[in-house]
Amino acid sequence: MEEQAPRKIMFVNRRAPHGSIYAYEGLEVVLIFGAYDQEISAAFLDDAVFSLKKGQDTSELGVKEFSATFRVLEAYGVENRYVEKESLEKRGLTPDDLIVDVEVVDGATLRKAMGEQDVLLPF
Amino acid sequence: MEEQAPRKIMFVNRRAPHGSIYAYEGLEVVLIFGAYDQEISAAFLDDAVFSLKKGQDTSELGVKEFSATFRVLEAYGVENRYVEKESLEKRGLTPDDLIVDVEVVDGATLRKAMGEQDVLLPF
Amino acid sequence: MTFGILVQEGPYNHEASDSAYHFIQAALAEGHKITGVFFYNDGVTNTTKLMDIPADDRHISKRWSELGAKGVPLIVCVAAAKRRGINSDVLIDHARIDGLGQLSELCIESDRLITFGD
Amino acid sequence: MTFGILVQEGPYNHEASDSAYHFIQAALAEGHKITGVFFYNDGVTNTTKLMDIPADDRHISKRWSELGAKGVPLIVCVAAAKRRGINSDVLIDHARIDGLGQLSELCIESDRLITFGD
Amino acid sequence: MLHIVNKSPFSNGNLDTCLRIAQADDPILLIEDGVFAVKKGTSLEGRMKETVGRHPVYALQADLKARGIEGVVDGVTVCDYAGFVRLVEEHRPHSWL
Amino acid sequence: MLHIVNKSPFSNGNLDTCLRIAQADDPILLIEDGVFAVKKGTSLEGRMKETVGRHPVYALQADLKARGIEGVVDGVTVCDYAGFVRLVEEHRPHSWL
Repeated sequence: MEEQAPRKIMFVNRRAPHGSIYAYEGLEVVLIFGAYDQEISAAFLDDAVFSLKKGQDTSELGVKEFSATFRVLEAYGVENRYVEKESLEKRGLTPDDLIVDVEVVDGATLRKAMGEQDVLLPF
Repeated sequence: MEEQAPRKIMFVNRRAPHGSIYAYEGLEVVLIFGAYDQEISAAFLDDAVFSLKKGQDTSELGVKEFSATFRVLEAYGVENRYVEKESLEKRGLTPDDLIVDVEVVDGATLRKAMGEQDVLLPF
Repeated sequence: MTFGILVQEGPYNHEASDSAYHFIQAALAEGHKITGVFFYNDGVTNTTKLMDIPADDRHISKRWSELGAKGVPLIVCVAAAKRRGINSDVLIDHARIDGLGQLSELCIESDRLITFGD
Repeated sequence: MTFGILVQEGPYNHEASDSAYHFIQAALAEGHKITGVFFYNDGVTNTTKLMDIPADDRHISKRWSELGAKGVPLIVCVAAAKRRGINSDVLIDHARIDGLGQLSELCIESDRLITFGD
Repeated sequence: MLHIVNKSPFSNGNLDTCLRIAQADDPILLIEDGVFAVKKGTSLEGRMKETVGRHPVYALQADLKARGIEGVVDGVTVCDYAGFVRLVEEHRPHSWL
Repeated sequence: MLHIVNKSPFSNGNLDTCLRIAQADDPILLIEDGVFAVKKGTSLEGRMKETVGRHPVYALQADLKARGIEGVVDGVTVCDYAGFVRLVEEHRPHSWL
């Protein structure tokens, strides 16, 4: 039986953290997928760039603070981590404000990476 | 015991019909409130103006078509029915496109009416 | 002062339920009275006792039930609840399922009515 | 061709669940195979059998169950379900509660994976 | 790839992001409240005409009819669910949610 | 009246509608994802500075902290839930959802 080539799967994160659960439950999916030996990427654009912001303190909201978990993306096999440039700039953020090392890309580069995927999952 | 003056309650409708349930479940509230002898108003702005559009046919979607129910707002004691002018114009609609007689008002007039309410309910 | 609360969204998926809870706690701490919390739209799903939540997270339906035990009326719209599979078998303690007329009563009786939603 | 389906929103409140259902019906009619429907986020609330729906409206969870009876795998994420009070006591027939790994399997096995949400 | 948008462009930025990221000739499918984008005579008509010049644009008939939208911007293709399925057969989809 | 906005102005039009309808001096309270509007240094900063000149603007501290937002546009008042309650005491609220 032929071994199937690994699939390219990209998580396209667009939602802000805390206001809704998508960022958190999306991250839970990424961590599970890491165990399946596929080629996983994660893109952050629009308000999802705030998910990566340093200095989040949810103690007063009484909800889990999960931004630190984004630090382990690389360890979980998420090799490509893209942040869209325009999303970052509009929100007055720079790569230094972010909790993980990411590749800042323009929209065309992101589109190209999206086009190479087998599956795109929006969160 | 002193009789309380009727309360002024306005339904501020902003969501499109069919894409989410707010327009429908909001209408269910209006119809119930009609029985309570309060001063009920309904405002339609942003995508909620589409709730009043003539010619909706949901047969292919397989969901209930409830726009006709808006026709009975007056009978249910909803005396003031406002549609915001800019919302209508942006969407290429005129009062003739609408299923009910409404008062087309500008934002300032709507704000004034909102300011006179005891309760504002968003749907 | 008396406050009525309308919750339009379910727990966990949106922050609305948390915001409503924190607002109520602060209002009670300031000496105000909550005339009632009315759960409508997806908000009815706040009131299922079947939630099974990890120990390190807040248990939203338990939190509501505790507020109900302290005397805050928790009212779940019957029509919205039927649509979403919430009935008396799964309802948390100290909440009741009732008609939309109860929301009208809240609007009439409360000095302020505030809505939390998506 | 084989299609995997991800449903992220609950029934009635958003159109996502209806769109997914109509897409699946059309795909089956065109001769395609559905590898599975994975319910995640608020999507898990599609699968409660406690819905009590007026006769003049579609019964969304019954509709899913019928699709399951025809052999379309219906998979409900256990973590998301626990958070929202969906467990095996209230689960519709022909659906199963399982882990997120099943979504990964769908992504790997299906020619196309399409998401319906808010 | 196929871009799917299900939100009203009058209240939500999903279509803006889609158009910012999509490359020329990528097909765009509007469903649910997304179909408001292709209504004739709105403030977005000029923008949608440009979009039709750059992308094949489809709108789902069931959603248009449900919302009482008859006239659509010239060049937009109205399709049914079977057409939706065929688009997904031909292209890997992304839903801009 | 008090205007409450809980959505990000970068992805959603609720703040736009609120600002279109609100009259001068109406207080505006930003909560949940609405607090992104008052972050310093965003593309909206100019607009929010104008807004602060026209309206008392409040932002909820718990939501700012949760999102790691430290610098807010000059003139914005950061308040806690007790402050939120006091605003609702003083004004009838409307939530722009």
